[in-house]
Amino acid sequence: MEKQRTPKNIFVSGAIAPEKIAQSIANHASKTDIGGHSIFLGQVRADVKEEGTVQAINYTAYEEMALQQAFEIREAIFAKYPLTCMHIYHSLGEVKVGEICLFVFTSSKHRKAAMGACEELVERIKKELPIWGKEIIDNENSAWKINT
Amino acid sequence: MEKQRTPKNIFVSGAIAPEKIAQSIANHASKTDIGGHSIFLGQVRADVKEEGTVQAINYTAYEEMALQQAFEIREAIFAKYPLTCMHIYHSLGEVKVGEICLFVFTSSKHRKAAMGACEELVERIKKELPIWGKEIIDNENSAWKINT
Amino acid sequence: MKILAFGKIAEIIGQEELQVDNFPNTEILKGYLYQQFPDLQKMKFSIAIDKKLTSGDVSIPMDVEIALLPPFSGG
Amino acid sequence: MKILAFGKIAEIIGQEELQVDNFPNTEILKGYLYQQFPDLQKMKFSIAIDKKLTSGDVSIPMDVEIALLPPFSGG
Repeated sequence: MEKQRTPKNIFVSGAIAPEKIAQSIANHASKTDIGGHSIFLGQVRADVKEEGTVQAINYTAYEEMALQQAFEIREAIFAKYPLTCMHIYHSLGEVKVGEICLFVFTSSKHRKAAMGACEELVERIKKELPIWGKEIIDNENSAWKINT
Repeated sequence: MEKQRTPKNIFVSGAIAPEKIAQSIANHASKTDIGGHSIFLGQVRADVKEEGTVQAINYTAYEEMALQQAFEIREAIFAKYPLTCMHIYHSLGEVKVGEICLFVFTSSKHRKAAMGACEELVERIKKELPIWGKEIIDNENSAWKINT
Repeated sequence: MKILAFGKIAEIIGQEELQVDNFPNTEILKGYLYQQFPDLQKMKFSIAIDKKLTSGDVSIPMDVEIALLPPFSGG
Repeated sequence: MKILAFGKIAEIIGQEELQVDNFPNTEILKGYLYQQFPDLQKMKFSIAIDKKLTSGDVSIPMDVEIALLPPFSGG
């Protein structure tokens, strides 16, 4: 029987803690058909702009639309790759430089499916989810992040 | 000035704990020029063989040669991709099903370098490092692992 | 009709939600927005109707949620 | 000359280290090993000299470390 999947929350308030990532990895120890996990982490960079150096990024999203889009992406990736598990977490609110703002986690029996799916997920998340990052430089200066 | 790199130990006794992975991620928070981390984790599968189900893999290696090979692979990957950091850990000894036996971690300013380097590292580690896994089925049965 | 504004567009408009009269299609809606908020003319943005992206000029049904979306920059 | 054996080869040979007379090249070494341990004939393996993989028949210098390596299966 196919497992019926429903939209999941992907949003986390503030930075994603390394301990959360460890917990997520540990949760998969009971799934003994998994041979490989692929993880991508986005970390906030201290980019240097004309106005100064980025201190943090403040993320906002059109949440309902993002969750619906994320669900469609999940379904498409599950249909394309033989995955055991897939997890997506994205920060909302302020994430300081050096902290983690995106955590994508795929698992499969053989490594290639997990790696291919993870890479495609990251690209689609950045391109298709209605999320915006505002780079905070200081009290007076900020700039809307541009994805390349 | 180019940083002079020397061979590092990659071997860990037994399974790689999720907490070690979290610690390794946390250690990168101070490197604020990093924008993306790519991680691959190999997990021991409970494969079903003619003689029964795999319970664990016991890893052995030609350690000095493996460290020398790993060093050459590191240098080649650093030369090919604009990476900030690269870490490789492989288990020796017994790793039970569901536990982690390989941890590859690459970081870069932009995501594509980290992802490309991580994938290439995993392929080269499996193909070029003199490491052998013996699949333990029960007290009497075992089989030498074959990489595909 | 309710219009939601996000990111830089919310900053330009000065609020995250607008109540406006119904507009028959997205082209006419854009014309209204450009007139009211001239800074929007310098920006690229998409329009979503009931959380679905639109492209080109599409008609706007009654009782829908319109959203103005600057280029995405998650991750 | 010291020969290190790993993985399944160590099992076939029954030990992880062999002391043998010097052999001039890898082909003659293989002939000796096949004769002493016929089960090796059924196996694919590589020979490393001083931690470098060899391929084909190569000469064996004095005072080197020889290693017999079954197909790798790390990860």
